[in-house]
Amino acid sequence: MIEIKLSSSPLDLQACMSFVASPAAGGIDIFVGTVRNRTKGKEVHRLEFEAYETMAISEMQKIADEAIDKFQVLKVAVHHRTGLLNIGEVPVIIAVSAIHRAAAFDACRFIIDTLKQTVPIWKKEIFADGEVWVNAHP
Amino acid sequence: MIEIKLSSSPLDLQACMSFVASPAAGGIDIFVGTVRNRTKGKEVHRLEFEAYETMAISEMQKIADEAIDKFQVLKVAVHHRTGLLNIGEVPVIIAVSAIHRAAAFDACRFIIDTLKQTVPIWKKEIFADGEVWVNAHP
Amino acid sequence: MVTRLLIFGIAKDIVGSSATEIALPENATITDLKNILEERYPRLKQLSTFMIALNNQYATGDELIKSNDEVAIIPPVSGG
Amino acid sequence: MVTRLLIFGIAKDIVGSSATEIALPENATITDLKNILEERYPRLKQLSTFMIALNNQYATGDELIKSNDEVAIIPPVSGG
Repeated sequence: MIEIKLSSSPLDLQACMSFVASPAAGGIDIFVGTVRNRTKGKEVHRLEFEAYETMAISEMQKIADEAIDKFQVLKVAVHHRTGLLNIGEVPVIIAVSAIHRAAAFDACRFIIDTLKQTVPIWKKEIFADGEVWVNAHP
Repeated sequence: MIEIKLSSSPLDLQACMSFVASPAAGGIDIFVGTVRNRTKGKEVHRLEFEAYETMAISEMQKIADEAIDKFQVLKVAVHHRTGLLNIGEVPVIIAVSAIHRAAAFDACRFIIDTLKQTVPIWKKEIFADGEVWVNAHP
Repeated sequence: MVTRLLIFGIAKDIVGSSATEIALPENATITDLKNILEERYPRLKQLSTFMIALNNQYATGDELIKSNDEVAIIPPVSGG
Repeated sequence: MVTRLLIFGIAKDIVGSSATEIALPENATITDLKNILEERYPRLKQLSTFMIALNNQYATGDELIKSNDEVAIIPPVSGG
């Protein structure tokens, strides 16, 4: 079972946990991305996330499907936020339940690593003196 | 910064997340142990956790200290529950924040793996037809 | 054939719009579209990479573009 | 010397109590205590392992036990 969500409202940790909970699960791993106040030694003021919404949802679904094929996991929730986020706010939550904890850790890590490579979402870092689209240039 | 808690009341996921949150953090990994309904093919009714409380707390503190020494992590919360737990309830939550996510995953996994080996807490599985202390016999 | 193009992230800044229409020859492929875009917006060539999505799927290059397809410029992603 | 012993998990079922007092010779070590316990409660030898904690720390064997020490039997742990 998979739940994918793309939302401009704050993400809900407890909702992710509740979705993946299962009487068959021995462990749940949850990754929570948070907006960091510095990047490459420079102070960040906030981030802006833009998504190609329909495709971002279908790519997140593909990754969750692949995680369920690849690892012995029960349920997966992937929630991603869009819009302007301040320091400490949460752009992404990934929750995975499994019978045994190793699979939950492996799948959660696979999902966040793959999401950052393939899902059409873009992050702009906003500094005191300008803005930069992350990863855009070599 | 480290928060260790041993409690006979339900654990609080949001409290663990809030403790480790930091403006310097780019990612948080949270492991949530849950009581599974089966073990070795047999239906489990509930679990009972007993702790040598003072030593359990000092051993959890040691593991958290070691995680902070070993990995590039910012804050660690380790909350463990005692007493009777039903299927789906949460015996343990470990939350770790880090500048970069890889360290959060590595440290969280290290803490739960080590906790299961060294912390003086004991789990009794309660079946329809009897009870077994987990790991007691070869 | 005129195709509607969605544009995201830094590509939106380069093209100056989040959607535009582009005239393509019949039987144009994704590679043809990329060439036309790079010619018209040379700054696209300075990006680490840029991909084209055809109907919400990453395209490899040989796919033909049809009139009602949804085509999008995907600059390097950075979600999460 | 009489030492107070805390007992947990399956060891509690074997000894039949969660705390007991045990008479030890002067200068008894952890190893001496383990031997006395195994003789008195042979089912302890059937456990995968059992450790002794001395003042909330795992003991290795050679430590001397003093009168006010807190000593505990630690059967195989299974927290988490």
